[in-house]
Amino acid sequence: MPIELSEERTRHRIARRIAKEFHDGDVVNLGIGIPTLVSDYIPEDVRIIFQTENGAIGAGPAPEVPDLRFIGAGGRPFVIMPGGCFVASDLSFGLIRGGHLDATVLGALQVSQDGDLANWMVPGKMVPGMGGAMDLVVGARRVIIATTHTTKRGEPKIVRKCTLPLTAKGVVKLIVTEFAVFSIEKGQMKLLEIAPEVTLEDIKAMTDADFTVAEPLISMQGVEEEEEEE
Amino acid sequence: MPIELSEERTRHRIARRIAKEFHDGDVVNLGIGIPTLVSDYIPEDVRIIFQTENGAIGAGPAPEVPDLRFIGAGGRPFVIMPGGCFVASDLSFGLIRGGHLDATVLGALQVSQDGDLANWMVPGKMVPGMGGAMDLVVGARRVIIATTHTTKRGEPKIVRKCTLPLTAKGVVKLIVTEFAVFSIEKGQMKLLEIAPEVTLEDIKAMTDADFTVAEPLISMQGVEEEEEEE
Amino acid sequence: MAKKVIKPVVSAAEAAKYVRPGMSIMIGGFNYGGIPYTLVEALVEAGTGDLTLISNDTAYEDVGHGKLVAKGQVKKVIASHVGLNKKTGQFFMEGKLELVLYPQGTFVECIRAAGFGLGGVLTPTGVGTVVEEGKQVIKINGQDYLLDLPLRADVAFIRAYKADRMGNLTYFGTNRNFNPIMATAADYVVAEVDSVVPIGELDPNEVVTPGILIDALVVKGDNYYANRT
Amino acid sequence: MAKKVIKPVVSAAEAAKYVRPGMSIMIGGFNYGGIPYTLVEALVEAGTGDLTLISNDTAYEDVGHGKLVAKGQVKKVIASHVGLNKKTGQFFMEGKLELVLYPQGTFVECIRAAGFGLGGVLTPTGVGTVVEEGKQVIKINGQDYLLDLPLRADVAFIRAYKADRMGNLTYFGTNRNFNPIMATAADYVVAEVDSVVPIGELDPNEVVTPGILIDALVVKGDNYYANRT
Repeated sequence: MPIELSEERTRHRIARRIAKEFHDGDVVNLGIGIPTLVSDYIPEDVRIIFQTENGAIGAGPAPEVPDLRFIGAGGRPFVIMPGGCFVASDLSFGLIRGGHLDATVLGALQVSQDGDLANWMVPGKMVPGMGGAMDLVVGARRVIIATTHTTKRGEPKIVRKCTLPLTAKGVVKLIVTEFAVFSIEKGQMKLLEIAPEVTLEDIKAMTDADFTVAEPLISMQGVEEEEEEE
Repeated sequence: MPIELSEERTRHRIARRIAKEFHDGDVVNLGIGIPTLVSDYIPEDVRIIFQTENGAIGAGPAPEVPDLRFIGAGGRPFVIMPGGCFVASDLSFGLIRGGHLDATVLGALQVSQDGDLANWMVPGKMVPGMGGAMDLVVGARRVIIATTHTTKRGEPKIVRKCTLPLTAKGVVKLIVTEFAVFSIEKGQMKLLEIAPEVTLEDIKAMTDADFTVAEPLISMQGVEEEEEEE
Repeated sequence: MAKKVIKPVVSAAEAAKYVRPGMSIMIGGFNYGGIPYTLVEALVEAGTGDLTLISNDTAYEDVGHGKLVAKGQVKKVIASHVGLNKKTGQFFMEGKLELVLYPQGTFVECIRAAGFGLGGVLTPTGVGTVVEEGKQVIKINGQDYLLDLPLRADVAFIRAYKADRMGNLTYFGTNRNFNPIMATAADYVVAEVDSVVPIGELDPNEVVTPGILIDALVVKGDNYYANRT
Repeated sequence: MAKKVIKPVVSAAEAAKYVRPGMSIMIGGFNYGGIPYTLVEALVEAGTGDLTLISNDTAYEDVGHGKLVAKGQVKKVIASHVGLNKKTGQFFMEGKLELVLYPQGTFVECIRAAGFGLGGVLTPTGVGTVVEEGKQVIKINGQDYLLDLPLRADVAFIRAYKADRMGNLTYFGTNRNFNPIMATAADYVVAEVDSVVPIGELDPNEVVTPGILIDALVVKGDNYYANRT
């Protein structure tokens, strides 16, 4: 792969693109890492309710003075939004498992072409635990994966079949990388958008999976805003 | 059976005797009918917390002005005691099923010598539904039955084996009638107390069950208070 | 798909239109308490029929959703106790009404299972009784448990105390009962409340039902019981 | 058997004595939030060992109950995420610590099942993953669910906001998390609170945990994190 974007640009491009997926009123849980950045790119006229699995509904931005009594799942303080509320963990996961979340955005180690997700465990390494991830991907109506297209060593992360231990089977609906956007419907992956730096051939080369190509295949949304900024 | 007490005396005798079973701090659910009367006989130095399955913890006496926003399971208004609180039905039954109630007091159609209880359904008659009874008798640490010794037609209600559909198996720990008090431990029924109007032979005649007799067999507690009053 | 952030405050008559013939409807309440009387009255007036009613009880024949039964709008009742409404028993005996009875703790837990995305409920309640009939019995650590399945509805009519425009709810007294649980287990949830307060007025620590579960709000009317509960 | 009506307000050191070597202990909290820091500190000082710790996470090695792990007081951890405490991973890798990991939603539901008298939990979470290993899979309406068993403890140390002397509790912010559920599932429950108010001061509609579940109260000390949470 000749093309390589800076880590900063990669992260923000993915977050910006995912932010376009939401509709007014959506209840969304953002995982740690790139997903956290998504909240920075929500259009002003779209009101998203951010849920954190430790019990906040309506989590807002970081406060000026940190208060550890209001923290997100990553441990970072936030301000509760007007009309927000706090619930205990059983109800929090009831909302998650019961289909009351419109979407969850999470990172991935691997995603398979039929929507299997591996994002919690690398065999041989110390296992930190799955936390709320397994519940989130099983329960949220829409699972959106935010991930670099390949590993740092250039290995495909979008694969025919996951080799790493699964978080869940057949749950992923959308994959957004710095170079492409794929949907997965009924076990069938489709390339929807492609970044300006790459060709369809490039995508094929760095994706170890079968996918169809949308017609028309459009340029990845949001990248033009990026150019404007810089 | 030559002896027959007035309905009023029967009901109050049973309630008064059961009230002696409680200890300071006990959390108790009282069923409708005779069990409701039990609260009138709790000694002043014993603080009982009355729970109602529709979500009150710390239900008190009837208010001067009825308010339907505070009602017991029988639909009757009460005053919430200081330090009381309200919970939703899932937690209310969690408390019941989870062993957080010290006792429940319920009526019976039949009780068997090994603690089976039938108190919700007479075949052929319209079934009103079991309400919370099945959960209460399975969950409370101690199930106390308040019942007349026989039916109005003189048939035994304490039997070898219930012929009516069960509410639960092997749950009853104490039976209090107007004439006797029986305990049931490890499937073995024992006569503990006997009313002054009857002999052991009378009890045997109106009880269709095997039971051992406590030594000493004492006179039913509370009956003497009754005499004093009248 | 998402519910509205700012909940519409509608009339009871309007809310009753969400209920169409043949639907299943959960209605909160226990005996007199916590019934969404104004909503129920509107549904009685609308005359919508062929309903499956999921409610702890069927109230009294002339009170609350007891009237739905008495007027013949209900084809099936799923409840824990129906003894106070004579019409429920009568119609059942006459074969005009299907009736499914649950132990009350199982009933609420089955609703919660539906709302919380669980596959069912494993309860010791009812083991060795007729309630066991037709149910899977699962032995866990030597004890038997009944497997009861989740209970879901098309619409839920619930009763709360205060709401803000984002649909957050608090409850009052024994009116709470099944209402917070039913709010989790229906496709469309309407809450009847004493009052709708501005956003930010409810303490976020005191909210019991998060607004994300609610579709619409109705302010209680001057129905006899609505006024008293 | 009954718990006291008026709860004793004890020192953290005194409460720590209820925990004896070999016991299982639930500790509330999620990351920094809602840990009963004062109670945990007292348990660290008491040095009680051989514990089974049931907690969502093991905090950080120098924070809260993370110290119990770091000091070697814990023989077994049951949790959903332990990645932030390096000692947990290290001791596990060295074979010094037994570790059982649950998906977080399953974890809390298993605790609730114990406290609510249910036989287990039927969840779709973890189906088709390593979490399935050793667990019964039950098919309900064509979908697979894992059967997870109840989780109970000898003692629970929880963190609440206000208490009255009857043990009724309210919570504040994201400190709530697992605390109200753990209050239901242990033989002996101690709540660390910001303040103890007179009976009657808490609105009965705003109480989250009924006092009948609580054995003793501890007022938070001036621990660094206790002061900040």
